[in-house]
Amino acid sequence: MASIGTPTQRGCSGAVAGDREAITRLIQLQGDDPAALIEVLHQLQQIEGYLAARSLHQVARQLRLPLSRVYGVASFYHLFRRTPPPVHCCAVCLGTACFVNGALELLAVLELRLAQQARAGGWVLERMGCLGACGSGPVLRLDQGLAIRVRLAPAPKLDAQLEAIGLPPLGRATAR
Amino acid sequence: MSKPAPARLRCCDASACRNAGGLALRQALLAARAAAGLQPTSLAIGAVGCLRLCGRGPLVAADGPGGSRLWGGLSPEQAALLVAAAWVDADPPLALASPQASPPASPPTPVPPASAPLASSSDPLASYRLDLSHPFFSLQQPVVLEHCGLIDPDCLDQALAHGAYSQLRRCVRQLTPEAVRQEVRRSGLRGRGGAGYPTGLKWDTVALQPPGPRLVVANGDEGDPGAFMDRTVLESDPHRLLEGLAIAAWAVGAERGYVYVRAEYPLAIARLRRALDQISQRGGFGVAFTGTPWPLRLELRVGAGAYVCGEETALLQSIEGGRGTPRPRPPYPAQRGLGGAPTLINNVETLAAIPPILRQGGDWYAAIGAGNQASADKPASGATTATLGSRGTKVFSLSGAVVHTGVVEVPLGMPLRTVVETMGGGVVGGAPVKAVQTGGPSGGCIPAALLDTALDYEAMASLGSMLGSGGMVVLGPHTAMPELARYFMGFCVEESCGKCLPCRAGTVQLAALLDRFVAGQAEAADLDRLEALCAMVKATSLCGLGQSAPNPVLATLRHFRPEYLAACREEPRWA
Amino acid sequence: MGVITLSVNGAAVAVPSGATLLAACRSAGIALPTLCYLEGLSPVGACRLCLVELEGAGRPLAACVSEAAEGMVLRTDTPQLVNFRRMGVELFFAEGNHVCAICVANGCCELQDVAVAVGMDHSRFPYRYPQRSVDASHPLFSLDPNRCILCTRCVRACDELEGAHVWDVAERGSHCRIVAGLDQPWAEVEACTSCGQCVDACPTGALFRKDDTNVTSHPQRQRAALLQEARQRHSWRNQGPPPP
Amino acid sequence: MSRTVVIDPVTRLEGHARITLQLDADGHLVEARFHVVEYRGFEKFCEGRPFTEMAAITARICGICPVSHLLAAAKTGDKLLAVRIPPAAAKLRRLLNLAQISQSHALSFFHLSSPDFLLGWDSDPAKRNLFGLMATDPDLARAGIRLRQFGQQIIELLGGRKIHSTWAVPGGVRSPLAPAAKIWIQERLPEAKATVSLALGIYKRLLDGPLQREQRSFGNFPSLFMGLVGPEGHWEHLEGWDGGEARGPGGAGGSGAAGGHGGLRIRAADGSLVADGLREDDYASFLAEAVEPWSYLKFPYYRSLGYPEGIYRVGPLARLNVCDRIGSPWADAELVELRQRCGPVATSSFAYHHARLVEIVACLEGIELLLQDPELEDPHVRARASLNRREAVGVSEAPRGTLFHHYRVDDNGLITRVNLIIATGQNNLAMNRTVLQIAREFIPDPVPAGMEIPEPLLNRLEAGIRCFDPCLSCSTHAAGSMPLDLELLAADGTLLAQRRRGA
Repeated sequence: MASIGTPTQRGCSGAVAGDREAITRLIQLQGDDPAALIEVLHQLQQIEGYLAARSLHQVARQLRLPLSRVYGVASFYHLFRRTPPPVHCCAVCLGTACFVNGALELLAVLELRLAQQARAGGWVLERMGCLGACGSGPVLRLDQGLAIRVRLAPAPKLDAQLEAIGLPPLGRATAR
Repeated sequence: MSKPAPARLRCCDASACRNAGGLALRQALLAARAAAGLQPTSLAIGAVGCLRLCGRGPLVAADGPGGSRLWGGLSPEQAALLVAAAWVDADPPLALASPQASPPASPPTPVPPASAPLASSSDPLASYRLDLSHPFFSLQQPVVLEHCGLIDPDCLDQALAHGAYSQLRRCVRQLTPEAVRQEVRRSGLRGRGGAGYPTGLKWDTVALQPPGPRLVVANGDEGDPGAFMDRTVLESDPHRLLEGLAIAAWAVGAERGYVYVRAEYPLAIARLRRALDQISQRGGFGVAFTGTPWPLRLELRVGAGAYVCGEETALLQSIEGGRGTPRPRPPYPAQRGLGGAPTLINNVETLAAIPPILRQGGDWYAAIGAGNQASADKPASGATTATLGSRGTKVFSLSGAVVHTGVVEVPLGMPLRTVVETMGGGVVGGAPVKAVQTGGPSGGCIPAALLDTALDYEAMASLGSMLGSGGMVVLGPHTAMPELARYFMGFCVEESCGKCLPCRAGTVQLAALLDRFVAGQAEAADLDRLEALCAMVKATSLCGLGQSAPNPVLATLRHFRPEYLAACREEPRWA
Repeated sequence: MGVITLSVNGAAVAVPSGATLLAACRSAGIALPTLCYLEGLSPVGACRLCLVELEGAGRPLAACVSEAAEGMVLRTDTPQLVNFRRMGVELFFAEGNHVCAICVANGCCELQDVAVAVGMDHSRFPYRYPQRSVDASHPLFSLDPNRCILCTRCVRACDELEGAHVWDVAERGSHCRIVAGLDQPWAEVEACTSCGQCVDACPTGALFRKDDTNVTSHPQRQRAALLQEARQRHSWRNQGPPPP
Repeated sequence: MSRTVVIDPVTRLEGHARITLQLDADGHLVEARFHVVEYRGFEKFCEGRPFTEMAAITARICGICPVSHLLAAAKTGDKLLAVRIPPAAAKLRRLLNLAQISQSHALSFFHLSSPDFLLGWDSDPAKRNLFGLMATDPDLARAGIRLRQFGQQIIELLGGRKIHSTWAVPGGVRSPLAPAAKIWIQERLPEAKATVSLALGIYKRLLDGPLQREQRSFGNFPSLFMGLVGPEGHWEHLEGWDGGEARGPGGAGGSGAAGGHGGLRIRAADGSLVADGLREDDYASFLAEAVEPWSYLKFPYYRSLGYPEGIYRVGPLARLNVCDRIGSPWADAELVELRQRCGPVATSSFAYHHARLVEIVACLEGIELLLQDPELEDPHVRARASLNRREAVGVSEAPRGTLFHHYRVDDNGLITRVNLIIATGQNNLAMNRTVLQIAREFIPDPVPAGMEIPEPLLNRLEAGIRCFDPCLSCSTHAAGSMPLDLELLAADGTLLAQRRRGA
């Protein structure tokens, strides 16, 4: 069995959304078992990149669950998306170790930096619970990859570091 | 943890080292071996589980006739040197300097430039070399982690060669469930997930329920920020957990079970999946591993990002495919759990301690904590701090502002100072330790003055903290306590399931109150309000998350009250 | 069925075995406040207002979900409990937008009643003023989430009495809200039978009949118990006055 | 150097306001401004609410005329439902509005204004209030208080409470008239009539004597007047254009005049009809609202004459000026006398006081007539329907003048847009002009340098505003009590003198 959907698979939509038969099959593989709802949602998100209302409807119907129950579960867990994933995502780990090492300050810097990019439709900044990379904080997750020890530094140095790990270069408007 | 063997390079393949470039390094090592014309028979290069010093990853250990050596902070450029060093025997170890000796001279991070050692030293790997005799390693007593870092977590045969499933076989073939439970009771093992409930008693409760089906669940929803003990076990030795869970199933009469792992641990999930596949490929737990037709079936359930699912009734809801909202207890899951059946829920580390307990005996395990206490470095105070209730070892994840970050397994009862200062090397840059945060969002803060407190359940609780699941975050002088409390409260606001009022609405108000302290805009009345609301949320919340959400506030208030007072304005806002 | 005796606020009470602490308190004539509890629906212990102190127990117990046991010594009125309850009501008011003056349930609102009972005349905690919109899509009823206290009575009434399960809780923590179907306008959820059980179960003015305006709402909150009894035991307790 | 006099805050008003008097370089008074310094927010926060709640929400705008908002909101609701409400409901609503107008006018006359007339403009300001009146003429004061109580009691008997009742609902009213209530009202009517008769007698004597200067100089200028009239041109206080079946003060009036639809009528100072039979639905076509940077209160004007030439007045005097007759004997006789004193169209704002007393007579007679109508006790008082229109305008005559509620709703009946046009706003231009006129009458020209603002001047300027009995809290949005500030400003804006009266 393939690995389940995880945060690292965000945005890597393999199949065309709306492949009803693929969804039917994956639910059948779980034995049409209502208790497998979360597993089904994981796999659905892996296929479609997010949980579309139409797909949730299909899940509910096939698992014979009330619509509101399916929606309640899909919206309870932070890793389930109900909207298409952004093109690029930069997530800041806010685990304790990262916090102690300046993750909040880093987040503030990134908020300023990515404000422009978000408008351009490219990047979205997210906060994320502890990734468990506590030995190497602060940690950023950039799309699939992980950037470790992104320590706060004076602007030019930090900018260079952020650029080096794959964030878009600063636009002219934000340059001082 | 040294193990005499033919020349072998063990590459840490746990997620911390992977994140630091471990995979590329291993590829480079394989290429270097090929380039050097060596065969796998003369130099084995393999992935293993966690080598402990996560902050210095990627880590590689070499085993040879002369013993074991360890390097950290490596990059693929060092591959050829490592292959050479592993193949020939090498010099005495050097690099992991003891902080007492020369703290600021060579801070372990950032990683030193690759060119420096080549130019200056006769051993070009000298600056990467880590000292295995350093207390960080030498004071560890691996029980749960005994095979962690030695075996390839993806390889069942290696696990079997190290004795995996031998205790399960012995249990099923030779021991009655009662005999197994008795051994667990004798060990004095308590739940390692934080609550510290006696494991044997829990097993008995499930086993002694009226006849009918029972279930077992391994709780791998390790959500405390700053905690990665269970992840270490799952990524390094998944069969160890499965064996412990299977033994638990035998001991309580269950034939079905679940391993619930948080989705944020993709590597652990992949390895558990593979481990379960390996077992089913060989015919399941029954015939293949015990030689009996025992029909035990274990399944993996993956969370989806909800801290509250670490609470056992919420976890059950989640396994059943629902919202992870806790329900009132009693009835406890041991009485009524999955599908109404008695359900045993144990934390991953707890279950991973079971095979060695059965192998060595409960008395052996029980002697670990107590024995350490009797021969402690500080006998005068140690003798009074009885650890009757805290036996065996505990895995801690050490992180934050500490020099050596990583995973340590030490006997319970060890003074906190030993872990933080002797093993962890104190705060980066030689600054004094301000406090140690233990137990995550439900735990507390131990100020530097109390660092001599023993790491046991009762001593920690008496300080208003808790041993917790084992996350240990060291705080340096620049961390402001109201900010820390606000950080944890923000975490609880995010993670509250929203079912009961005090947790749903109370944490929001507490966070807002703490905001005023963080901003230096608080009034004296806010402090009263803060304490009153903390008391209310703590006493009236439905589950452990809400009940412990005020702990970081109360603990920091208890030990660092002046910081809160300093954040109060002198004049009330509406004078 | 056996009988259990216990002490509530110093008075001895006898209840059938299996009874809850709430039943024990009420049979002792003590009006323990409740919001999420509704007779006829399964209890959830979520509002934490019916907390009682049990001698020897570490923390207060929610009376609606705790079973009575022989010899228990309960207190319902300690200064600490009184304080906690009042704080709880303050938190309810601060987390939503409760404007009694314009509310359909003004005068027949259980939250209002509890506020009066615990003497809450203002909240010490700042109001959060959440942004929530009204769902008035259903031809007969409306949902105003501003007045919702997330007691989930509607969810349970719809699921347990009517079997339609139109409602459930979505999101998490302070973002929790009641949703119909896949977070759809109520009228679009075909499962709804328009039976009105949810409206009758609602303790506040969050669910109301569209005809109702300020202070005209008269929800039949005892219906849940009557219907549950009728469905499970085929026993009917008829309501209302006899015909002339 | 030019200067400005500022009165801040203006007292004995419902709301908070400030008056500035602007002088030019030669010390001549060039402008008077009545600043309403409260913020108006109701229209915004009604958005997203069910239209059925509008009555309850808008009734909470203030405690003075909740009934007027309640009725306007309920009537707008009737139109959204597209129902014609049951006859009993229409009559009960009329009863409610008559009670409201009479109690509000009683408050204005006895509590707020009569101390000036009876105790004198220059009397001790500390005693120039209702309590001073109680000391001087306890019988009159008590009668005035009881007259107001009479109106309030009717409101409570109908709606369950004196203030903020939400008894009127879209489609009708919540409950029919209780027989006991009817009896109570009938028993108290004679006393109420006696009180208003007494007050009229006193007031007319004062008009013949000490109040002549005020009658002449308090906002006496030509302008338009607007108000509702019945299908036959009767005095009307509730029904808009073809709005219902009940007509005339007691509902007994017109079903006669061919093509008579009632509606809004606008009359000029010369007596000519500027417009008649206007539909409230079309208010935007004949009314417009100007905005000035120095006040939160908008400045409505009659659109075809432009701003500020389209100045018009609403309220008791306007209603009496626009109608042909009232329709009940005593009130009609009083109307004739008022017109004899002031001409066919009374243009002095001071005559608002007189008009209020005449309207109380009309209300009491109207109540008496309604109580004789057996249909009043019909238990069918509410028409039920679902939403049938997306937009509606409701109108009623509040004590202070015409009140418009204009709602737009979405398909589910949730409010998407609200516009409220309040009587006080419509009198805004007139109030400013009144202040200027009083200032010119009572301040020496040019204003002497270093002039202190004497208390009697302050009082007269306030009294000019009080002619309109303005209620600023609903025309804006109250966030405090009701003080007034007066400032005298030089041409360059420097403050020359200031007088402030606390709440």
